[in-house]
Amino acid sequence: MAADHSSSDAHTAPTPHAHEEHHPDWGTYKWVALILTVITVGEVWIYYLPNFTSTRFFVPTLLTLSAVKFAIVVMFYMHLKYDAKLFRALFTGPLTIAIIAVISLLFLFGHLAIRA
Amino acid sequence: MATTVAAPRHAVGPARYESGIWSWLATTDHKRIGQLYLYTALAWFLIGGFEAEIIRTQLYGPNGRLVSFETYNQLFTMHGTTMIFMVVMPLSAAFFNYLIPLQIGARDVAFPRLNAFSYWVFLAGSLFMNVSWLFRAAPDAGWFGYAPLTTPPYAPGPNIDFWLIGLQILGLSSLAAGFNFLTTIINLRAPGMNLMRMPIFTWMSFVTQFLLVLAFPIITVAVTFLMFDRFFGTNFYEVAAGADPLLWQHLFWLFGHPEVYILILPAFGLVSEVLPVFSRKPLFGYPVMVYSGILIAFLGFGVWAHHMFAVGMGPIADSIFSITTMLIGIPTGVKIFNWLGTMWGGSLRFTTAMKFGIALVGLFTIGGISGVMHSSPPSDLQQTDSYFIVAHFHYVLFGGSLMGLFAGLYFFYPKITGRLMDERLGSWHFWLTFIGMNLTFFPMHFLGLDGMPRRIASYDANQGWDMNNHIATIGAYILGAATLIFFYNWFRSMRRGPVAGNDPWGAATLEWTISSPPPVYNFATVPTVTSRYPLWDMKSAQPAAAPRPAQPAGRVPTAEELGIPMPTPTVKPFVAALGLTIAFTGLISHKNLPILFLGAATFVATLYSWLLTPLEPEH
Amino acid sequence: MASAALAHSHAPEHAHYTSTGLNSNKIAIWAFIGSECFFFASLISTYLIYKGRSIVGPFPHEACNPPVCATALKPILNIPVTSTSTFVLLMSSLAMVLAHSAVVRGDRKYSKIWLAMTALLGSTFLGFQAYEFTSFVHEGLKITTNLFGSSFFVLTGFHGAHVTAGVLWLMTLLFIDIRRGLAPRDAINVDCCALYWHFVDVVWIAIFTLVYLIK
Amino acid sequence: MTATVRVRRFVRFLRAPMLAFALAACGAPNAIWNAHSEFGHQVDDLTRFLIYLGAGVFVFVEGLLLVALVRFRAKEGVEPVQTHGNTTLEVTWTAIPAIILACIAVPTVKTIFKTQAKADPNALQVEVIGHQWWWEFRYPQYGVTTASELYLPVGRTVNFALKSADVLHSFWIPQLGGKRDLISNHTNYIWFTPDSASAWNGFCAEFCGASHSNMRFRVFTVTPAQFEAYLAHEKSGPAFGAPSAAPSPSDTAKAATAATTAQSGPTGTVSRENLPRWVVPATPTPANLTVANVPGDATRGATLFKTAPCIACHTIQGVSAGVIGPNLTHVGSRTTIAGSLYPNDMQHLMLWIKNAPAMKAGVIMPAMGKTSPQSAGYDDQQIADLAAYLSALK
Repeated sequence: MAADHSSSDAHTAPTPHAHEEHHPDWGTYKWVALILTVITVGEVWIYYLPNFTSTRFFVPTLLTLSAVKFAIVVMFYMHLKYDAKLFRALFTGPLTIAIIAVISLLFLFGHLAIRA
Repeated sequence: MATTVAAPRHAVGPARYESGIWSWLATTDHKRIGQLYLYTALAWFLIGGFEAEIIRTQLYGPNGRLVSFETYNQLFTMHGTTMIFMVVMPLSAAFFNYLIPLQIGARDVAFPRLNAFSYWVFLAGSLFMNVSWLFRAAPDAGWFGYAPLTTPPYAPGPNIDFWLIGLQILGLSSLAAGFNFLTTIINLRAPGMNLMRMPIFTWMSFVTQFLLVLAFPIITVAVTFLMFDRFFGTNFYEVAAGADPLLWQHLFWLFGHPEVYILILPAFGLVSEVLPVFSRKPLFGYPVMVYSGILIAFLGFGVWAHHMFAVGMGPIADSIFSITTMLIGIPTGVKIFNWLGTMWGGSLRFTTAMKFGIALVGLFTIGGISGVMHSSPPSDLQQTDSYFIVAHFHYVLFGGSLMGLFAGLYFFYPKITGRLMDERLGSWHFWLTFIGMNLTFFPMHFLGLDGMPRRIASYDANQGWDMNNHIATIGAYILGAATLIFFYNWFRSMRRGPVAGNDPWGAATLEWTISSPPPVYNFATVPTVTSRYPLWDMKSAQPAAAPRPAQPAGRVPTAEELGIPMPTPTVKPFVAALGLTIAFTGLISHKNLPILFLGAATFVATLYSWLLTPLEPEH
Repeated sequence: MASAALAHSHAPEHAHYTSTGLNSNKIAIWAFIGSECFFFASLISTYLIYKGRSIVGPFPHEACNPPVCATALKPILNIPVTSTSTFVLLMSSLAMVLAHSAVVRGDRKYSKIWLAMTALLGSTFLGFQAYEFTSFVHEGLKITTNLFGSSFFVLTGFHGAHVTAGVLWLMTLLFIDIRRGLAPRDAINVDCCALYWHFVDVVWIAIFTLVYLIK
Repeated sequence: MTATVRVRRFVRFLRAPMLAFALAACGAPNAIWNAHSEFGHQVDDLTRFLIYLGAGVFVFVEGLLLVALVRFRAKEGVEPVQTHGNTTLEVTWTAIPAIILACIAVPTVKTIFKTQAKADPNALQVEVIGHQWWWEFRYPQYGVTTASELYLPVGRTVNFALKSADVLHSFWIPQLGGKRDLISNHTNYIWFTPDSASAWNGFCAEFCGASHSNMRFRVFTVTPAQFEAYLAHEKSGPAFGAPSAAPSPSDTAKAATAATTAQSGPTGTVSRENLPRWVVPATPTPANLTVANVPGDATRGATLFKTAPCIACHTIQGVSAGVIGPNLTHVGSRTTIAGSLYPNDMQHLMLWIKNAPAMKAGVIMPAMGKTSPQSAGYDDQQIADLAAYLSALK
């Protein structure tokens, strides 16, 4: 994780002022909000499709959709897309390890069918 | 480079500090907080050591009956908990506090008041857990408190409550400190000190902070579950409700293994500072040392289940965790070889600090080797929960962490106190520790291979364990004696020790450019760094071999004179920590809501007034 | 400009010179968020591990009939209600970013409006959660009932606690804004609050899918 | 040839010097390197391999260290060359450990899968149930339940199903195999084949509360014939009262077990005489706990037992059906009591009945005797009768 920070050093330190300019504006924000709403509606909608929820595509679809929402909020509302690389490292590093940990825990407890 | 050094005037004895209890309660100075951590940890070291002596006395011969079995279980539980959370971690924290700002050329940490808060919370937590002794209800389920032994049906008393709440409080302290030092190291480095110019101790501390802030939330959750089970009747570990005891084990070790590296990496850092100075050679393969540290930390999150090879996770999981564990052996080995490389071809001066540093290299190797033996599940099946494991982790934590921390204590004592520690007594301390340590823990390898289970309050005769237990106990007494010599030396040298001057060792990093002890503002002018070893660049090729005579008495200018804005002293962190503790006390005393709310209110109110007051007087 | 913002920012803040040129509070907040990932990861994995392991009902998605349960119990989760509250929380994030850019613009009027709006939406979400919890208890799911009850209430409860903290933070900023006004130089503090708020939002995005939608 | 074979060859080759190491373990009846099952041997071979590898690394590293310490002591006026590193070297000492670890990984994984494979289907099934703080053993194929003393036939694979009645425990017989944890709401398995007849110590290896250290058990590996006799006897009701049945199997057993270290009684059970000393408990009894030395009457004891609180917790076939404590149907034929903490003789039995809590920390069994003249409870005569009855339950 820490290694990533060397990059943040190479990166020419921007002043907070510079950030503010990079911040997206109302135009972006409303589109983001719209997309988020649409995806949420979509998620709930497929929840009510009995002949879809029974298929093995149901869970992956939901996971993808929420992953997309997650990413959008992080990139635009938390303006990680525009901000210093350091912040990206501080967030994505731990997030990745955490996700790996969750997955391996589910394996170990036999939820992902690695052992009966 | 002249700008690197403060005005070349040096204090004899301590620079001007205000004294008195209040000045300590209200301090936000990282150097004072560092010392608070240091002395608190040393006090707990005495207590934890005393617990160990009782344990060894009970086990001297078969069927020992010095203490009751219940008391024995409390003793080994508290010995482990104390040594890990109240000795090794805070001793490391003492060095983080004292050294990091000095090493990176900063005037203080990023959040001085949060720093004070961390200390007071730590003090509260450690006291909280040990108060249990007064109620004859000390925690008694082992330092990793496996459920369901800790759940209400099997632990009705308050013992486990003390343990849980104590851990929770200590965890908060570590987390707060973690964020603080992360920010400090990222953001307060002196101009020119890029990451690859950072002193190696600061680097290892940096890695440790990541482990802290990522691992502690996990134990916080695991402990919270157990608290809820005990206080509000939830079912997280309630066997009757179908709970799975392995949940606790996985969460605990998911924290617990990174915790192992939290305990060892700072010591590695200290030794990596000490060895080069007394070899008069730069650290061998600095970049590799840095990357191996990062790698160890990263892999540290992927090996936790090797503590659980006996629970029957199945062959696939066993194999995976076995291999990841072996992988972690590689960067660790690299560190050992790089230390050897540092000494190789050097000009070694065997000061006490150096001796302890070398001891770490030699003894940690043994712990590492037995560690590799455990990484193989079939072999581990015979060794886990036996005395072989006890031997292993004492070689890692005593032979590793503590040796490194002692090296650091002797090395930085002059910087902290302005005087040198007595080398002759130091030598006695070292040799007795070294001999006692090996006498105590090496026979435990044999005890384990001879089938002696861990955590037994007493064993039967004719098991073939008597001789090795005799030796181990005698070793423990020698260790006790060594420790007393250390404390005597420590306090004696404060008055009698020769005056150190700025740089008694001929070291290379920024902290040695300023007076000992440093002025409250550390650096009169913030230094500009152009290399990894600024002092060696500044000085003639010959680093000073022997401690230099102290410079003629002069006065270090005060912050006011230099016009350096200093934080206003405040007791708010102390009060906030107090409120927090009161709240938790309310929780343990039969969920006494008034006390709970009183504490919480105090905490929140203080926090507000703290956050809404600027750190320094407006200018 | 930067140093000015720092010198006057009303938060524990020391750095006069910073090596990255970034604000220390913001670095700390991001580190905190990284650490929170592990906090919620542990809570969520516990919920998932115990999914379907409860001995007695009520259950999240399946009905529970005798003899397993004394009386027939219908699935506990109320998707329409939670979808609405999810939408509310998403919108609060929109309000939050608008509040932030208003502060950056130095627009006193809208900074107050949007801060208030964010806090309001946050409280609405909490209202929904309070309703949800009470109705669950009435339908027979308490925190002590079964593994599902324990892991569900503790997971969502801790998220709720985070939202509550966020609302308090927002109201504090609003209070400061009303009292002395938030100048562009305070934007960084609003930014920190916003980061926290959005993080709490993304956590809910994960919870909503993993707990409520996946059967 | 497979890696494990290679490992074995290597180990055989090293066996001789291994004696030196074994000397440290002389008079060590629980030493893991005196393995007596195929499981034990597989683990043992791997462990020895690791020990030797470790020893090699140890000598190499500490050797280098010592050389450095001697060769590079500070000399006046000698200024060391300021080297900052050496890529070739560093790559080398990254690669070599990696190779060594690979050599460990291969046999490790092989052994994992071999030792955790499914047990032989017609193996002897034994159900092990851990209680705070004693062991219950069941032979489901024979409908036999016993406690604290485990009989196993030599040469037959035993498949253990490990369960816990309360907290976590861990099943460990150092010289036969182990460890495997007993985990609440789980069933764990471990199997091995004892290869010689003797008496072994078993321990609980997972901390399980106040008397964790007192949670021991004995294992007697006996000839198949004696094992059959043992099971036949265990299945039959309590010997007391019934005409002492000496079924034919036991005679064959008697003949057969002459070979075994512990001599067999007519019942196929191991007699208390000339047991190896490491399975004879030497636990001291509390100084302030005594019983009058009065002879007990088993018949009186039997009548007393039927009305005593004992029946609530203990099973005696045809007498009582308690399940909280150990099954006492054949308690008289056991060599130890109280979780292999005390020898099974009149005096210890009486002390135990009189005041168990004083003899074993945290034990659930209450004090049955008068602890003070005024207090309720049985007098020493009654206790002697009960003890006599229990001892008669051969």
